[in-house]
Amino acid sequence: ADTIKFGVAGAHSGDLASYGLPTVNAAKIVIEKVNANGGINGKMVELLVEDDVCKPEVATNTATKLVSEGVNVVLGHICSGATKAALPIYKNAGVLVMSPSATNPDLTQSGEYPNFARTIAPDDAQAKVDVEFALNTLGYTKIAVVHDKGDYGKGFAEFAKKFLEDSGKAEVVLFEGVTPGAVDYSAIVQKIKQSGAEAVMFGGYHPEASKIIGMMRKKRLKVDFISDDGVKDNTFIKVAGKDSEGAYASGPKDTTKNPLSIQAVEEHKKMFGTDPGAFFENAYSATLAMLNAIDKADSTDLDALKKALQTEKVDTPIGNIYFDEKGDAIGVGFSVYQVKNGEFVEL
Amino acid sequence: MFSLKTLRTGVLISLWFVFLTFPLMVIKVDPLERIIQWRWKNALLVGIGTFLIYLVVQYLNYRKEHQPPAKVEDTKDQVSFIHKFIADPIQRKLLFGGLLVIAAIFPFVVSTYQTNIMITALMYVVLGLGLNIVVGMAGLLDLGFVAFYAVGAYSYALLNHHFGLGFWEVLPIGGGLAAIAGILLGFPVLRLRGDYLAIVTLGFGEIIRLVLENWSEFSKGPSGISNISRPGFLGMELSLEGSILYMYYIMIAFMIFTIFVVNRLQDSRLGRAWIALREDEIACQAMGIDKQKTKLAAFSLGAFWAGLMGVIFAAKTTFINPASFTFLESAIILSIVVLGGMGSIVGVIIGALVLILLPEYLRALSEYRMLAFGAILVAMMIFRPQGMIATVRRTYRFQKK
Amino acid sequence: MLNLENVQAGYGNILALKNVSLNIQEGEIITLIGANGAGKSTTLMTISGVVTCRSGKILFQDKEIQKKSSDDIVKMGICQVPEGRHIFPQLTVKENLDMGAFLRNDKAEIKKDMDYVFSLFPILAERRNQDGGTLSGGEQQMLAMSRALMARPQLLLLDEPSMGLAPLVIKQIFEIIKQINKENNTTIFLVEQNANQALHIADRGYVIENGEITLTGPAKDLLSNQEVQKAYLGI
Amino acid sequence: MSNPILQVSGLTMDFGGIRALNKLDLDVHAGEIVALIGPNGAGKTTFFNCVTGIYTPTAGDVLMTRPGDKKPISLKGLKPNYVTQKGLARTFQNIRLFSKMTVLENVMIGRHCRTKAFILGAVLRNASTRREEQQIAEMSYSLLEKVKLADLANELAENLSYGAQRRLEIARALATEPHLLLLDEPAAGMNPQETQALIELIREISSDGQAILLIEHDMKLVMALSDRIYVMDYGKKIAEGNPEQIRTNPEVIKAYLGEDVDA
Amino acid sequence: MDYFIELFCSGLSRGAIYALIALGYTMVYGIIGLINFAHGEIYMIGAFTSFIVATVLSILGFPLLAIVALSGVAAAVWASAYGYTIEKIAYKPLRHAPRLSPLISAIGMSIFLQNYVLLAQTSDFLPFPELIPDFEFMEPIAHIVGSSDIVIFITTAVVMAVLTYVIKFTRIGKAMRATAQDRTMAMLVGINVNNIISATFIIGSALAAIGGLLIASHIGQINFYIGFLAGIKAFTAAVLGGIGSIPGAVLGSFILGLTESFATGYVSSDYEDVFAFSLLVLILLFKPSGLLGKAETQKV
Ligand SMILES: Nc1ncnc2c1ncn2[C@@H]1O[C@H](COP(=O)(O)OP(=O)(O)OP(=O)(O)O)[C@@H](O)[C@H]1O
Ligand SMILES: Nc1ncnc2c1ncn2[C@@H]1O[C@H](COP(=O)(O)OP(=O)(O)OP(=O)(O)O)[C@@H](O)[C@H]1O
Ligand SMILES: CC(C)C[C@H](N)C(=O)O
Ligand SMILES: [Mg+2]
Ligand SMILES: [Mg+2]
Repeated sequence: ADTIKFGVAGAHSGDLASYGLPTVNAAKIVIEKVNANGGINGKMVELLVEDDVCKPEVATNTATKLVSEGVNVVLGHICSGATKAALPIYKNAGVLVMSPSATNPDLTQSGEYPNFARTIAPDDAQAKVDVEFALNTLGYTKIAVVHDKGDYGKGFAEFAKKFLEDSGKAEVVLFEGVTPGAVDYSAIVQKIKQSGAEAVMFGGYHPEASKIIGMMRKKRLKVDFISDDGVKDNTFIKVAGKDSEGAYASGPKDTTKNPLSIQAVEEHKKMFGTDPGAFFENAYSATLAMLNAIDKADSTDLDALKKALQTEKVDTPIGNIYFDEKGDAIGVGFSVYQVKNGEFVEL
Repeated sequence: MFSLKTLRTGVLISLWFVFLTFPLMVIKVDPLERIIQWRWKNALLVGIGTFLIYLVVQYLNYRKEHQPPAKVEDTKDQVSFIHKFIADPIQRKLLFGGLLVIAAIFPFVVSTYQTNIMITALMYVVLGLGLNIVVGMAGLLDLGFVAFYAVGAYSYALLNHHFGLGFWEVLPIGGGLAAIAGILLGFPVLRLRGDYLAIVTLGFGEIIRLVLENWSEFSKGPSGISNISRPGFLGMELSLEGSILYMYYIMIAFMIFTIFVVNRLQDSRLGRAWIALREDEIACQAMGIDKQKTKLAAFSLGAFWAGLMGVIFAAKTTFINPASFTFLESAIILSIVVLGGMGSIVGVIIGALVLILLPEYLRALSEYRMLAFGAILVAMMIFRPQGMIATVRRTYRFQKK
Repeated sequence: MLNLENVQAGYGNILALKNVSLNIQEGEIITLIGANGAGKSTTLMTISGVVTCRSGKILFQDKEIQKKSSDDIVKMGICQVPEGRHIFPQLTVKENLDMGAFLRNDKAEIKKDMDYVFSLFPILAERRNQDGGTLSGGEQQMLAMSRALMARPQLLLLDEPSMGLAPLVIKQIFEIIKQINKENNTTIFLVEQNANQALHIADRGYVIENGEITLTGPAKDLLSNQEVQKAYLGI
Repeated sequence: MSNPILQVSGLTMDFGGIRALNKLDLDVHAGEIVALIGPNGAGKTTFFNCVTGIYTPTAGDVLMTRPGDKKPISLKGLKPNYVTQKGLARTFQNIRLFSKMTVLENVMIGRHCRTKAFILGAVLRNASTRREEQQIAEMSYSLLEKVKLADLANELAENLSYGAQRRLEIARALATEPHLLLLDEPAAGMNPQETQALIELIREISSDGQAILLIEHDMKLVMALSDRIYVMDYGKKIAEGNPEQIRTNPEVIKAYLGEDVDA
Repeated sequence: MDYFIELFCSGLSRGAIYALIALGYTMVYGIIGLINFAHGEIYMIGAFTSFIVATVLSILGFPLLAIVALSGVAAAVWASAYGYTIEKIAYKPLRHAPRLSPLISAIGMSIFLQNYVLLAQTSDFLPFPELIPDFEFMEPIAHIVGSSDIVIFITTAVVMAVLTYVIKFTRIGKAMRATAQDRTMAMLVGINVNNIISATFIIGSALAAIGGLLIASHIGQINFYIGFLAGIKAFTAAVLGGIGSIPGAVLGSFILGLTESFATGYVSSDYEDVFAFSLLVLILLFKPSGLLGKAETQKV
């Protein structure tokens, strides 16, 4: 082939589009830059963007379509469910898939998907970081665990609950899911209050997080809020405003100060006129990592690419990373942030 | 052709749309950076676009009005052309034979991707035919059809996961469980009419989905069930292409079976009772028809097909989670039935092919895909309010005595 | 007062009125008779603008009305008691009557008219707070008639007003028709299966067959016309 | 004398404050044509609705004795479809046909309660189902011949003229093989000629041994057909007798017929 | 007991939110018998419009009161314009079509509008400016009910009263009821049915827009998808209360809100919707035409 076919798959329409579209933008930015510099090993990179609406059944069609178009590597999919459904098809065709956002632990840990890698920490890893922080640094003994019933949020929450209970240091006083998109969360907030929790640990994304924290502050409930990297997003601070002050969220290390990260955000603003959305940096990094691997391996063969991913470190907005043999990124140190004066500050 | 007056109206309409879309299309704000972006170009685009669309519509109307007025019989013929065509046994055999041959060689002339989406389309044909029993024939507006689909899919996924049961073993179980679910839903809601029924079925669909989502111990919750086995062929494990091919033929067989059954039902004592029930419940009862039994039969049969397709669905994607069974799915299946032509088998088939293949072929439009899909849905309804193919009732011949 | 010139109208592919021309003078009672499905109701609906007039002209007081919307036609003073009664099922009897007077503003006069129709049909007065939909067939027919009277039309189109009524009431209905024609100078266009009685009170009549006017003349002539007698009077 | 086919006693029906039926007694014997007349709103249709299970009467009883039965069975409170199954069929004052079905299919629906095939039969189309279908179609067709609609068998019901629709309702009701046929204003909306044809049709049905109870405002039809007439007003029976007695009954004349009846 | 009261108030405020959308819904629903799936999108568009206008005005430095008033008016105007246009494009041509055809058209419209806003604006969540400030006198009970709850509650009550009055006693209200029950006859008594239907859409859409503004300000965020769930809930509430009944829509909304709130509080929010829908089924079993809906009077 005279071009490298770079697929991007994820939710680009429907209710989850806001998680998928930033990924497309990230790929566009990076690839435009790469092509402007003469491509990779003399080959131009061609972008193939396909929507899967985050539905497994559509994802299989999307994957078959990409494969039949001869895709070499795929950035995506966005949701773990869709990813799981699509992976066997890519595996069959020997295509490397790297997701910026699919966090289900099984994807890497089960060993079923050798062609998969990701630039985001799995649910359990994050839960561990958050739980340790809550217990050891903050010293809480009563924690309410709340999630958004989604794949990611509930996965995170279940691990958090397990780790909390296993630690024997704290009691999970509440474990419940809220309905995403519901117009009002005051009942669950009253329940949190009633439970006597000292902190809420939330698994899910920033829209729900900001609604819950907003409602807690409205109800004059002053308990701490600890969450995951679905929440560690500037949109959270924008939407929740002053209510977000003091909230904790885990995420990859100090990305905001990383020059690459600052640069990526600037590029997005230049090209699209807006701030980037969720998982933009993960997607940007994944694109860099995959292109780097192709460059170093000088091939798009799956085994060669995997080897390159595991050996060649690459500088990305989320840090200097490489991948373990299961596909999880190494070097994405995780830390906990707190919102201070309208900014996430690493603790 | 375009008089000054039409042009003036066109300009006015364009201006109206410019006004209408003004805040959303032209202004974009960033509340934190406190930036206002004025995208005047969009207003211009909307104006010109509307005007062009208006001209096209006018032109089409003009053509329609100035065509030599179709003779009364002519138009009637057109409506049921397909039905007329297949009414003749020889033509019918030819047509079906031809279609069968095309269906058989289809996967060998197109890519795996095309075959794959054709499988999906065929699944929706069967789903549409199933819902057609409930909505098209019996006239019960069901907005929660997807619940039965979910029952089938989870039956296979869970039985396969926990007990290693195979596709063919679970197929009847999945269908049966869905049918039972149909009866369970049917019982309490028999008294409800029209939109009251619609909302309860919608609720039922949501309840099933929410239970699957929340009852993690049972269904693995939102993270779903993966690695569901594909159907084995004589005990062999098939390659991916092989199993897609196999799946395709299974679906062809299924579709033929479904058409066969639904066709027979339509012209049976039960089928007539359904249609009568749809037309007038009171008269129906006065004719001695047991309303409850007849409705339950419709519900459970419709659900049965959905259950079967659920099993196939799980086997095809090898992964399922509750996100696949949302209200939108029910809405799409319902659209298939209505768009195709309520109660018409041919109509439902065409409706399913159009509605499922359309978004796939609209992929070229990338982010405008769903926008176009919505617009086309509206346009098709306006263009063919009765659905694409009208139903025809069976005619009988008798010797004059 | 009302002129139909070569009117064509229909439903979808069916052309129900092929070529209808007729005229009605102010103050007359005109009846239109014809077999089932001949196009009588369609004629009335076309005059009222509910069925679109595909070609030809309809003139009311020398103004073309075939392109006007139904409500404008009603505003000009043409009112109809449609076939099948069309009672608003969930409005009470009184509200149904109020709807008849929808375009009027003279409260006092409306009150008077309401008392008047109640005196015509006392059973309606008894049922005034009952939902229209639960009335008996004949009661609904009376209500439909009363509702049209509430509009005080200049031209009243009546589609089978005697259907489903008791013999005593039928007589009364025809009396009322004559009476409003005389007292209010309301012009009446009457469609009836009961051709005999209709022709007895009418000034002139038209016969419609398969969407075309085939015969017209003074009511007395039609009554004695042999073909009419055979086909419509059951003699 | 044997038990009457239909024996109604003390039938009462209240709608909120309105007593639409007030302790009504009525019976119909085999082979009879009985008419039920009365002013508008007297409660005639309500009477039909109570008998056929569409309303549940407030009080009173509805008994039916089928030919061959020793003891009467009560129809009170039965659902409409069971009433029909027991052998009581009706037509409606406001025509209620299945408008999107063909004329023949409308009649075939009437056969529903006398046949059995269900899902399995429909799908397998085994010999007995085929036989049953054949019989349904043939019997329905012969009923259409009886009501002179055979030529229109494959038309949609909604395309029929008014008079034809009324006749179709009768054929549909007959298809349920009733012991007693209830007709609610069968001649409404018909012209004199059609009414005449209807009179003959009803005679013919009656001469097949069918008992008939009818509601009608067309006195010509009532007087020509009825063996006996019940007259009701305000939910009560005010007179009962043969046509001659009724025609001359001053109370009936005052409440219903008017002075100079031309029937 | 405190907890009970807290949950009760939560339920009421949630109910009031549903009611604000359901009122417009039930009007449109009542008059053309259409489950107008695009109503939720009108609500969303109303919220978006008020978001844009309010932000522009606040950047230009207008005072809060002016911002609230102007963005409210703008939202109502544009939402009405959308409602009006949608009816003309997607529903009016289908007046004589089979009952389900407009339903599909509505679903198509809803998909179209969502993606239209997604493309014209953004897929992201946006912070909605706080248009309802915290009132000081509310401070002592702020932990139970907030200022925006009260404003929404009062708005709902006022709107319900006004609408009930309009429908029961005014000319246009009577015309609406007549049109809803028998369109042909409505024409024959001199009602301009097209205008009445348009008017209904305009009023319903304006209400949705007011709802959009208040609710978005209460929640503090919007995106293109907020109309969907809100629409479904409003639909449920409207049916629960009885189709076409104004007080019914409000009652239905409160019952729905309270059920969800108590289900969350005493059982688990995992199943709040399951409880809500189960209650719906239960109520409809005993009242097949909703709580305040008139039983279908169909005389045979
Ligand atoms: N809504 C409709 N759709 C289609 N065809 C119709 C419709 N209404 C009437 N027709 C047809 O138009 C023709 C004329 O019907 P119309 O109702 O005007 O007859 P009519 O003279 O009033 O008969 P009747 O005495 O039965 O009332 C008939 O052939 C009828 O089948
Ligand atoms: N569901 C109901 N609710 C309230 N009142 C009712 C209901 N049904 C009938 N009625 C009243 O009961 C009375 C009897 O009605 P019914 O229909 O039996 O009269 P009818 O004798 O058939 O009259 P017609 O000859 O006009 O058809 C009427 O006054 C009617 O208003
Ligand atoms: C975009 C999100 C819904 C993806 C989520 N992190 C997942 O694993 O599925
Ligand atoms: Mg007529
Ligand atoms: Mg009656």
